[in-house]
Order: sequence, then C-alpha cells, then structure tokens
Amino acid sequence: MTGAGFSAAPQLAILLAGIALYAAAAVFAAVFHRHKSVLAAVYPICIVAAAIAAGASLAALLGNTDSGFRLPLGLPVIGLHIRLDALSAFFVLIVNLGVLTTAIYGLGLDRDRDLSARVEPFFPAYALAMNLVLIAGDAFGFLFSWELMSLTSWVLVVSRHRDAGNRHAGHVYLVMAAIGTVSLLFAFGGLAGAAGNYAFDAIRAAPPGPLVAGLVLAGAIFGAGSKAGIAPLHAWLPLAHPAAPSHVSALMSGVMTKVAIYGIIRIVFDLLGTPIWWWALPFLLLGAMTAVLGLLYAVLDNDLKRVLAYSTVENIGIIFVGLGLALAFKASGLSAAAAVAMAATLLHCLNHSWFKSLLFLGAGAVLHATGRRDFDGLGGLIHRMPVTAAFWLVGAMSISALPPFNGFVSEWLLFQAVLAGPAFPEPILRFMSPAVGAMLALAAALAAACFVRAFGIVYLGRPRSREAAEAHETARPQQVAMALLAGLCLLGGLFGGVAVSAIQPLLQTLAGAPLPATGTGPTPFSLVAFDAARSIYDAPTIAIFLLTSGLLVTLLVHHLSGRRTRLGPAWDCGFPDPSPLTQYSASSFSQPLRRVYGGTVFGASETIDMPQPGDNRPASLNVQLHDYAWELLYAAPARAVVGLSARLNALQFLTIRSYLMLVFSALIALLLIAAVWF
Amino acid sequence: MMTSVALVIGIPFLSAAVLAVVPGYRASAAGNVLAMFATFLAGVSLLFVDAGASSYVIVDDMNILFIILNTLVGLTTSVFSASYIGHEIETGKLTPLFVRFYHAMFLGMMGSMNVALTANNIGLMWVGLEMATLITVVMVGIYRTPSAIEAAWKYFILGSVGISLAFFGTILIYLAGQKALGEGAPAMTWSLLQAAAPQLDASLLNLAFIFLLIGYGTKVGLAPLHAWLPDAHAEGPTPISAVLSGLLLNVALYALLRFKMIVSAHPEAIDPGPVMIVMGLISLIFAAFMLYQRRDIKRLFAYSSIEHMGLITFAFGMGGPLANFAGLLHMAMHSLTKSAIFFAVGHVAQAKGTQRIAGIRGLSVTHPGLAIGLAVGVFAISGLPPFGVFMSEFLIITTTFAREPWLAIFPAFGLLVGFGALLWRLQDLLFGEPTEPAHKVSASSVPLIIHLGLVLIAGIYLPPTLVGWFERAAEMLK
Amino acid sequence: MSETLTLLFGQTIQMFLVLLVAPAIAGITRRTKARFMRRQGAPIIQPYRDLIKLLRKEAVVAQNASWFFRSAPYAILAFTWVAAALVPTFASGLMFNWAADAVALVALLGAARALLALAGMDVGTSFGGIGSSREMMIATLAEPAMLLVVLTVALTAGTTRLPEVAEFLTAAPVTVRVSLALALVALVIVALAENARIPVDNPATHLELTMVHEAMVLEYSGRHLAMIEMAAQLKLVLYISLIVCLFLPFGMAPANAGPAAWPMGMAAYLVKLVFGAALLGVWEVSIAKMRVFRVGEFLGGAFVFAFLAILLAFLTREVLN
Amino acid sequence: MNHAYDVSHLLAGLMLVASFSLLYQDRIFAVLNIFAAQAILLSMAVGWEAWTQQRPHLFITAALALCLKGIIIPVALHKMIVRLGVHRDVEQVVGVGKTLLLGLALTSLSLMLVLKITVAADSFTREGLALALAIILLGMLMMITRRNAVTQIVGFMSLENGLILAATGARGMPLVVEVSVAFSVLIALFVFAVFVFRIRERFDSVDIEALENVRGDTK
Repeated sequence: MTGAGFSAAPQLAILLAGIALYAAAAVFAAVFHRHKSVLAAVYPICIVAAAIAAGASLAALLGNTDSGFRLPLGLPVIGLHIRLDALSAFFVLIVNLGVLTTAIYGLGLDRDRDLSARVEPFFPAYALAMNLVLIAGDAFGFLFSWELMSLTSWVLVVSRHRDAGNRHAGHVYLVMAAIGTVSLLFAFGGLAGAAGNYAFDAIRAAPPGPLVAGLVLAGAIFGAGSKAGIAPLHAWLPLAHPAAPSHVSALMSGVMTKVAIYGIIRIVFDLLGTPIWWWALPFLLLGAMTAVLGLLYAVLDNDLKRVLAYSTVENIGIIFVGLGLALAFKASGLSAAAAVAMAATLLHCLNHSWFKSLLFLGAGAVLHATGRRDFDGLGGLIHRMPVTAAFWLVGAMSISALPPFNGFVSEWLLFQAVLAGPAFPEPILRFMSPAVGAMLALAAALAAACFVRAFGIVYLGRPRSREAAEAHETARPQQVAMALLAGLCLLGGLFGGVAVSAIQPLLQTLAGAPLPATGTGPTPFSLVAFDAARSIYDAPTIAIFLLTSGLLVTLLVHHLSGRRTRLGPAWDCGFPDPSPLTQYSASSFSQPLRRVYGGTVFGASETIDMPQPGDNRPASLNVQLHDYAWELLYAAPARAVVGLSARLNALQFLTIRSYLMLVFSALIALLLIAAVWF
Repeated sequence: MMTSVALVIGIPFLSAAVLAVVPGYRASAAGNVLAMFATFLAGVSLLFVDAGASSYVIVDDMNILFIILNTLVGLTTSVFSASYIGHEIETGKLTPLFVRFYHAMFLGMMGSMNVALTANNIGLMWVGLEMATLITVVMVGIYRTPSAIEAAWKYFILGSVGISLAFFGTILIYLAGQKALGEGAPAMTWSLLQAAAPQLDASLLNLAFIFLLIGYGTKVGLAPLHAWLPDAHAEGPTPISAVLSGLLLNVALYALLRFKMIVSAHPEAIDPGPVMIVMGLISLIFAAFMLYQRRDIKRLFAYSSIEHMGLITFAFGMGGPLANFAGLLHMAMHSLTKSAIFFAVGHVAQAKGTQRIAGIRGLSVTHPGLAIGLAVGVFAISGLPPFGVFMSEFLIITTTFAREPWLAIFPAFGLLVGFGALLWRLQDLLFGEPTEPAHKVSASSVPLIIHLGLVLIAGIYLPPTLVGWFERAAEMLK
Repeated sequence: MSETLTLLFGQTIQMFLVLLVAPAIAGITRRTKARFMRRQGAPIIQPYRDLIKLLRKEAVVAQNASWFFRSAPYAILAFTWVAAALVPTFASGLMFNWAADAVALVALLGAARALLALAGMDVGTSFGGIGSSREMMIATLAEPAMLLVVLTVALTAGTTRLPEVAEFLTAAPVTVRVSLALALVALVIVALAENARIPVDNPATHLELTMVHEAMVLEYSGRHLAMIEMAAQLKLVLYISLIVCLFLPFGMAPANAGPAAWPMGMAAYLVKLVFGAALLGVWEVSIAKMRVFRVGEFLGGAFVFAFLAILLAFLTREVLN
Repeated sequence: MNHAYDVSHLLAGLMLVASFSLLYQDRIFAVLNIFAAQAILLSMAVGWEAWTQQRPHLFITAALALCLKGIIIPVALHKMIVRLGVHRDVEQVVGVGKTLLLGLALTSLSLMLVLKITVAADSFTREGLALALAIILLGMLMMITRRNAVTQIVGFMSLENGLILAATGARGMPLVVEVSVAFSVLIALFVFAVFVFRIRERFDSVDIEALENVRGDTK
C-alpha cells in the first residue's frame, strides 16, 4: 500500500465520495452563509453524505476491506496516505451514524431562530475532519485532521459567544486540545524515529524499542486520552461539550470521543508492536478511576447537559478498562480473552455513540422547548413532551446498562473479560482485575442512580419553572432522529451477538484471535463470550420473556381487577403542597449520595446558615464541593502561568541601560563559556 | 543572474531616490506599489536563471526563496501601505510630507534587505542589514509621539550595539579566513569561506560565532536581546511592523545561518547547536509567558514573533535534515503569516480606533470578514492545520522527540503556553458584546488574503521545487 | 422435541411457582416476627388476601401522574418476575435458564428498581423523591456488592451461568471456602437492603422520615399497588432462591434428570424457602432499624466483604494454579 | 616589522589606558577630553597601519577619526552640555572602584580568550585583537554603568574605536573605510537624536531614564 497511485477499493472510493460531499457542504455553506436557505441545506446534504459514508464503511467492515493509496500532498516525499481497514471502517461507521442522526435532528432546527453562519458551515467541516482522522494513513495526515477536528469543534463551542461561560469553555477546550496534540506529536515522533518514517506502514515495519514504546504509550494516553476525557484530565469536557449547540454536543460526546479512542487503538494495538503487560496498567487504573469519578461528578451536578458530559467521561473510563484488559490479555498470550475485552470495548464505543447522542438530542429538545438546562428549572416535561420523554427513557436505560438495551451488552462482555482475570501470569494484573471489576460494578450502579435522577427531575414530577410548564414537543425531524437512535439502542441491545460476529475479523487483527464461540449458543442471537457452558446472554429470548410476562401480568391484573381508575389529588401522606418547590429537587436527590461519596472524593462539606431569632432572612444550607481535578490540573497551572508571566513582565519595563546590560551579560556569559571550553 | 540581482537591488533604491522628490503622497504610494511590483518580478525572474555566485552577490538554494519572499511581502505590504497610510493622513496622524518620506524609506529598506539577502561578501551583508535597521529606526519613530520616539531610541541604541558586535564578529571571520584564503576580498566572500571552511582557523570561528550570534541575534530578537522588538512593533506604523516581523527578523536570522553553515562545515569548530538551542528556548518560553500580560495588540504579536524566532533558532540548533527543513519552512511560513496578522491588526486598529485589546470586543459581530482574517492568522501562527506552520511545528516537535525526548518538552511547553495566551486574546477580540466605535475599514484586504492563501496552500501542498531548495539548504546547514 | 417441551413445561412451572409462593413467604416472615414478639400475628395467607383486596379496589391516581406512573407497575412486575423465573430453583437446566446469566440477573433487577424509583418521582411529591433518592443511594452500594458476590461464585465455578454454578457446587467436594463465606455474608446484607428489610428499611411502617421503599410507592393504590407489592414479594423469593442456589444448591434436580426428579427438588426448595423466610423473621426481630445515613456504612461493609471475597477467590485460583 | 609591531602595540595599549581613564572619570568634561584623546590615539594607530600596510585609503579612516571623534563631537557635546545645563557630574550606577575592577576582569578575559584561541595567528593579530576586544568590552561597560546620555554616547564611541582598531589591524580587510564612514554617520545620528529630543522639550534632560517615562505598554 505504500506505492503511489489512485487505485482504491470501491468501499473506499464511495466513502471518499461521501467525505467529499461533506467538504462541498462546508464550502458551500461558508460561501453563501448569508442565505438561510443555504444554511438549512447543509443538513440534507450531510444526511446524504453520512448515509453514503456509513454504507461504505459498513460494507468495508463486513468485507474486511484493506485498501489505501498515496497522494502527493502533505509532508514532502512521504506524501499523504489514505487507508481504510476494518478498524477505520468500524469507527467511520460510528462517526457517520452519529452525523446522520444529528443531521436529521438538524433538519428540525428553526430556520430563523437557530440557523447561524457560526454553526452550519462548520458542522459538515467537523464531520469531514473526524472522517479524515480515521482514514489517515500517516502521522501527519492523522494529526492534521485531528487538529482540524479540534478547531472546527472549537468554532461550534464558541458559536454562542455572548455567554462568557461558553467563551471560557472554548478557551479551555482548545488549549487542552493543543496540549493533547502536542502529546500525540511526541508519540508519533517516537514512532517515526529520527529518520522520519511518518507513514503508518513504515512505522509498522519498524516498531520502536521498549523505552521509546513506553514514551509513545504515555504520549498516546495523555494525548488521545485527554481528548476522550479520561480523568483526571477530563475537566475541559464538561465545559466544552455542553457549550455547543445540542446536536453538536451529541457529536462531540458521542462521536468525537470515539475518534480519540480510535487514535489510542491505532497507536497501541497497531503501530506500537507487540504489547508488554505493564502497558495495560495505566489503562486499567485510569479507566477504573474515570468510570467512578465521572459518575460521581454527574450525579452531583445540576445541569442537564453537563451531567451528560460527565457521563461521557464515565463511559470513556469503561472503554479504557476494556482496552486495558484487551491489552493485558493480548500481552499475556490469552487471545480469546483479549478478543472478549476488545469486543466489549468496540461495542461500547458503538453503543455509547448511540445512547449519548440520543440523550444529548433529547437534552437539546428540552433546551429548545424551555430555554433551560438547569435541573432546578425543569420538571414534568413528560406531559408536554411525551415523545421526547419516551425516547430519553430508552437512552437513560441504555446508558444505565439495563437490559434489554445495548448498554448492557457491552457491560456484560466486559464483566466476562474481567472474570478471565485469574489467568493472568502477572500477579499485579491478577489482583487488579477484581478491583477493576468492582469499580465497574460501582460505576454501573451509579449510572443508574444518575439517570434515574436526571430523568426523574427533568421529565417527571411537576414543572419547576414557567418555561417548563409551557414547554412544547419538539419538531418532527428531531423526533425521528431520536426514534432512530432509540431504535438502534434497542436493536443493539437485542442483537449484540450478531454485531460481535460482524467484527470478528477486526478482533482477529486487534486481539490476535476472534471470539472463540460465537454462534454456538442455543439461538442464533445468543451472545457467547468464551463458550456456551460458561456464559451466554441471549437478549431476544429475555426480551420475549419480558414481553410475555408483561402481557401475562396485564391480562391477569385486568382480569382480576378491571381497569377502574379514579383521578384524585396527590396523596403525599395527607399533606400535599401545591408549590412545585416542595418536590424533591436534584440537589436533594443527590444528597444521600453526596453524604456517602462526596466527603472523600470532593471534600464536600455542608454549612447551615441559620439566622438569629427576629431576623427575616431565610435560612440556607450551603454545600461546598471541591473539584480537585480542576483545581490541581487546570486552575493551579493556569495561575502559575499567569503569575509567572506577571513576574516576568517586569522585564518589559526596564531602562535601556538594563537592556544593554542583558545584552552585555549574554555576551560575557558566552565569552566565559568559550574561555573555559576552548 | 547578475542582471536579476541587480534589478532586485537596484529598483528599490532607484525608486526610493525618485520617490523622495516626487510631490504628492498618492503618487508616491502608487510609485511604491509599482516599484515593489517590478522588484517582485525581478525576484521571480531568479527562478529562471541559473544559480551562482560572484564575489559580491550569490543566489543559491539557501536564499532564493527568501529573496522571492522578501519581494513578495514587500509588494503586498506596499499595497497595504498605500491604503493604510492614506488613512493615517485622514486621521491626522501623519502629514503628506511624512507619507512621501515613508514610501521612499520603505523602498530603501526593501533594497537594503535585498542587499543583505543576496550578498556573498559578509561585509556587504552586514552593510545591508544595518542600513535596513537604521531605516526602520526612523520609520518606527515616524509618528513622533513620545512613545514612538522612545521605541525608536531604544531600537536605535540596542541596534547600534548589535551592529557593532556583529561587525566585530565579521572581522573575526575575516581573520579566520585570512590564512587559508589570503588577504583581501576572498576572505570575506561567503562562498569561498564555505568552500574552504575546513581549512579555516577553528578557534577564531568559534569566537566569531559568539559575536555574530549576539550581534545578529539582537536583530533576530532573541531573548534577552529582544528588548527593542516589542516596542518597535507597537509604536511604528503597522506596515512597518509587518515588514519588521515578516522580513527583517528573517533576514537577520538568514545572516546568522550563513555563518552557522561555515562554522558547521568545520570539523573542529564547536557545534553552534547547543547555544542556539538554549537561546532559542529562552526566547520561545520567555516570549510565551510575556504574551499573557500584553494590553496592546501589536505588542502581543511582536512577542509572538520573538516566540517563533526562538522556535526557528531552536530548530536550526537541533540540526539534521528534518529540523533544518522545518526551520526553513517555519521561517517562510512565519514571515507570511505574521505579516498577514499585522495587516489584520492594522485593519482592526483602524476599525476600532485603538490598539488596546481591552477596547476591542465582538469583532466577529461587527466585522465578520476581518474577524475571520484575524482568527485564521492567529490559528495559522499557532500551528493549527490546515496551515503551513502546522507542518513545520509537526516536524520540529516530532523529530526533536525522536532524537532527544526530554528536550522536546521545552519547545512544546513554550508553544502551548504561547497558544494559551494568543487564544485567550483572540477570543477577547472576536467575541462578546461589541465595543464602540466600529468604523468601516478602508485598507485593502487583498494582501491579507494572498498571504493567508499561500500559507493555506503550503499547509496542504509544498511544491517540489521549494522542497528541493529547502532540502539542499538543510543539507548545507548540517 | 419432547425434551424441549418438558423443559418449557418446567420453566412454566417455575414461573408460576415463584408467583404463587411469594406472598406466602412474606406471610411466613411476618408470622415469625409476630410470634417472636409474642403476638398472634396475621395468618400466613394474609398477604394473598391483601393482594386480592388491592386488586378489587379501584386505583386512585394523582391528577398530574403521567403515563409512566400507570405503566411502571406492569413493567416492574414483569422484570422482577422474569428475573425470579430465571434463577434455578427446584431444578437447573430449565428451558430458559441459559438465557440470562448472573450478571444479566443483576441487571434485570436493576431495571425493575430504576423503574420503581422513577415511578416514585412521577407525581412530584416530596415523599416520592425521598424514597427514590435513598433507594438509588442504597443501590449504588448494594448492586456492586451483589455483582461482586455473583462474580466471586462465578469465578469459583468458572462460569457466570447459574445452573452451572449450582451444579458445580453440588458436585464439588464440600470444603469451606473463606471467599464463599464472605460472599455469603455480603449477599445476605445486600438481600436485606434490596428487600427493604430491617436494619436498612422497615417494611411495616409509613410516615416515617426513614422509610425508603414505602415512600416510593406512597402514591400507588389499587391494582397498581398490588403489582408493586407482588413484585416486592417476588424479589424476596428471588433473593432467597439466589442465596440458596449459590450457597446451598443441594437437593436441586440436576439439569438432565428429567421431570421425575422435580418433585424432590421442589420439596427441597420449598423447605429452604420457608426456612429462609423464618430466619429473616428472626433476624428482623433481633435487630434495630438504622438511621438512613448509617446505611451507607452498613452496605459499604457488604461491598468490602464482597470485594475481599473476590480478591480471595482470585488468590485461591492462584494457589490452585 | 618589529618596529611596526611596537608602535601599533603602544598605541593600542594607550587606547586601552584611555578606556580605563574613561571608566575612572566622574567629571563630564574630563570624560570628553579623554575620549578625544582616545580618538586621536586611534587616528594615529590607523594612520600607522595605513603606512605600514601600504594601504593609503586607511588614511581616510584616520582623518575621519581625528576630525569627527577627536574634535567635532567632543566640542559639540561640550557645547551641548553647557547650553542644556546638563549636570556636570557623571551619575554612576556602579561605583568607580567596582567599575574598574570589572574593567580589569573584562580586560583579562579578553586577553586570555584571544591569546588562547589565536595561537596560530601572527603576533600582531593576537595582541591587536586582544586589546581591541578589551576596548570594546570596556566601552560596553561604560554604557551600562553610567547614567547620562552623554557618557553613554561616549561609551558607545569608545566601543566603536575598538572596532575600528580591530578592523584596521586585520591585514588587508576590505570595506574598512566604508564601515568607518558608516559608523561615523551612526554616531552623528546618535548625537543628533539626543540633541533633537532635547530641543523638542519632550524630556526634561538628556538623561535616558527620563526618556523612558513613556514605556509603551501600560503597566
């Protein structure tokens, strides 16, 4: 594949056509940005492009395509390599399904109120950049597209620039993205070596030695991991993802984080050569910590979109654990277990892209309908937005890993992989796997709590604000988009076994073996991890079972009791209060959790401000939380930089004589060195 | 070759002389553009003649691009000046007489830089560079405000000391070559010195390089020799800031590189690399920090120039085909991008009537086109794709990491710190509630578009000819 | 084919068996408690009467309740029922035992719990919120503990499928394993918490700021309440069955033994259920209810036990290897 | 040849002594006088070189040094000081004693450095270069240890004297005359600039610190 030329597999050619369509849409919208109709046309074009690209990538994935060519662009001599293999195809599919659904959502945007030259031209550009990252076949092309992806999404993050919070988010986001890119530059520098072999093929041919590999690994984890949102580097994510328009948030959270995961997989599983067992340690440690921490943040936060962003952090943690397990198994020569872990990881990437997009789109609908995203201003939306509520419930159940939806499939596979942990030859890994399992279990339970809270506060109960009480159901295309995603969540939940058999060749490449027992289950849809005697999850059967018993229950109950129902005021132990403020609020919901977990993780403390008798002031309960990741890794360095710059700034105000002295000192210093040296 | 070079040097000087006596500032502006266009054509003609060297001038892989770039940026800046300086008359900051003077001086400066770039005689190179410096001193003080005069004065004193030290270094080079090449002109001819480099006196070369580094380093703006640079950029007319950052710094660095080639070619002379790495890193990191405290938009980008000069010096200090290639590419890209940024800044300052960052908000609302131009410029200079600087920074960082992993942390740190500040300021300028006033912009945006367009193309595709020049020059630089 | 039919038949039997015995188990517990408190106590069939009474009454629904409020009880009951039907009880290897392993079982229960907690928040009262919030807090501690317990046992048996686990443990030589003992303790604590039992919750009280489960279902009445009560009773059965299946599986009919072995298995199972229910009653009278915020520590203990158990299980494997 | 060497060595040595005297002086007129003396010594040295090297055009440089730096500029500065009422005392940032010590250190550094690295060169180059470098460094030292603009100008000119000495000492170096002319123009500009600023009444004195009241970027 190193030779120049333009021969490409049909799948790649079609994919490129889709990508070209994105480019065309971006340019078109940028040029005619004054015309609302042109801006509105971006979404239909994107839908077509995404459908083409998704179709092509699905075909490439199923056909295990490996095709590429070289263009005389980019780095001189080395050129720009384009390459589509099964790994790329899998992630291209994730990206374009995400774009497809968010673009459908975009169809429903209000032409006069929502469309803007700050968003629409950059939406396809962003999609384009993400696709390019995935099909780049050399380090330059990869990082070029990677940065382009950051840049285009930055524009989207700051699109509502009048809000100072969004500007802050944009700044933190892009600086963090740049830090990540530099870290990836290090990684690729190490991979390419001093000779500058930047093409992936050349890197594969000459993998680095163990020391350099360790540095590359660190660079990759820091660079791509920060982009994905791994704790403790994650603090930019809950700022940036919610700041963008909701359909873009969906892309950022659901899809772009997966592109980052792709980067890690590409580097660690493909380019870095034969793995060493300790490579898995950072993945497992960071992943387990991220999974739990992300949810603890989420469960204590009071902003709908930020909660979703924190939950993305959590899911990235789960994916990291999966990667770590796959890496550890692969390094230990346990290919089958590596395949299970890898399958869990890849499926979770796919699943998370669906349910997180769904949830963000639903949040967007809520935001559009009420203008609010703080929990204290929402409530009771299930009455005004029944469709959105239903789909959001599906998303919430999926993300909480509840059967029969898709989140559970990947979670289940991951637990199976954890259970293979005793086979590790390395004692550290052997003891880490149950710990990781415990953290995953904790994360799963916290996820349920988090999303019960989110759904309950936003959609159930009584409206907490006038806006929420006057909300309207979202536009039809947006319902369609959510319906599509909800459908995917359900299908993914039911047919995980089929999905796994579709990625068998990919597992073979990445893990060294396919799943050993796929298709040996009792039904064609059974998901079998190791062998049928050890572990089966048969979602369709359970779903039928659930349906049957639900039906039976309904019949039985209605037969015995009829359907007599009387409406009445709420009971509430006899003291119903008409004010919606008496409802349980989001903060009160999380209070028990804060009591249990907050003290250690966030240094939470509560102070009660009780006025003296005779004082009319209301009493208040204040909660202080410390976001240590932010304080230590973001605020403190930023303060240090600004503080140091303030000190150095004195050098701007010296007298000319002092400047001359500097010149003179530099000269004398060099002369002294010379005098000693020669 | 001689004809082309003669034209490249002669046209600006002759036109400068003519413009000095032509009445009417509009005519002199037009004359400036015309003369620079002719110079540019002469520069382009170098592409079609054979490279070569005479005892006084030289055209080779090392300088051909910089000559063309110099004439190109000179041309675009003259176009920008024509509209920009006209506005200065309207606002009463300059009188027509001064504008005439300005245009003549501009051409003189361009001519001097072309002398420095084409010189094969190291004395001539020195003369060209110093003439350019002295002319810019005058241009920096052209507004005659106290701060402008102070900036010019600072520039003048530091520049003069730099001049002197560089001259002493030149004498030492001559002495080093004297033995091998005999007394007289040959020992001052760069191409002969380069060819005979291994026979030169190594220790004299070493001492010479120290003086040249400090002397020309002052012109390059390397910290701690940089003090003149921010004020000179901030207080002079914006086109001059563009030329200072875009060209003069490059020319000074170019001169330094010519000497580095000689020193590197001597097997026993010290490796200039470590010194350049240290000075480059100091400049890069120091300037990056200084960006945070800037209140004046032009001073902000002036410090950014120091930052990038530091990075380029670092790259050449690293050496090796990739780093040298990246350094040369970065010089070219920085030149185009930074002058484009100053064009945009000029527009912004005219639109908002101030250079103070605090007085400029919400440009993306009031002046969307300008905001895009400025944002593109800042992103380009920050090394984001799809612009050319990304490629050079990519190569610098990756190759440094591949060779000296720990060393790579420093330039990366500096760049990131600098990016944080630039982005912060950029967001302040572009977003939020717009501030008053919001005038219409009269200056031409064509130069801005041309520069950014070139940087964009270079980010995606580098022509093989250019790559060839750079590779061979990188080879010479070791 | 006939074998499939048999297994399907067995599966159906189990489905309805758990449904039928569930109220009785609750009745036995209450009765035991009453007796230990020197009260007469309601007859064991009282829960059946209660259910029928609830079913007969009309359902009163708050005016601002949504469709979710009304449909949740059906779903909750369905999820719990399926979960209960999938735990091997009197015989292993029934028709659908393979469909869901231990992990899936935990998830099914989790789904039922999430739906219940949501239902508690639908009307928008303060009590509902209290219940849901505390329920989810408890779940965040109980669920991982339970999952770890399940994983510990699965690790020992080399499978996550409950029938296989049961068979493995039946067949294995009876040795006391520390890890399993710890797991048992953890599971019992979790079971107490999940079934809203003392010391975590008190199923017999209302109008108390410490209540959890009852607070969530406060707005329910009539058939809806009946279904939720039913689901709660099923859950109790399920947990006892699970403990029995994981730690005392002897007596269970083996997978390939056919229907002939079922009556014996059923008898053994019922005995174990009754014994478990009675034991629960004894436990409840001998201990006091905890403050809500102590629950965290209590369940944290379960988590620690479960974690130790799985660590030890890994260690055992290492020694054996 | 030996003779030639002795004379040029003597003149260069005297110039170095003059540099030290400049550092020592704290009266502004005395500074000017010593500078004039140094310039005259330079012109003699250059003239000597022109004669021994058979390069008559170096006489131009010698003449320039004599006229401009030996006579015109000292006189002009003298008048300026009188007319502008500049303080007659040299404001020193570093005390004379310390300055002289630093000067000694710099001189020994330059001697050591040049003698060490020019082992291969002929003796004239070695000595001449060493002295010239010392003069240059002392000139810079003067620029940074004195506060008045006038003394700073003198410091720069003294530095430039060292440069011309080195350039003429380098046998057969082309362009020396042109460069010396260029430097003269530079110095003239220097003096002119200070003078102009004073006339414009923008600054209270020629003291450079007063010039720096306006520092561009607001603090």
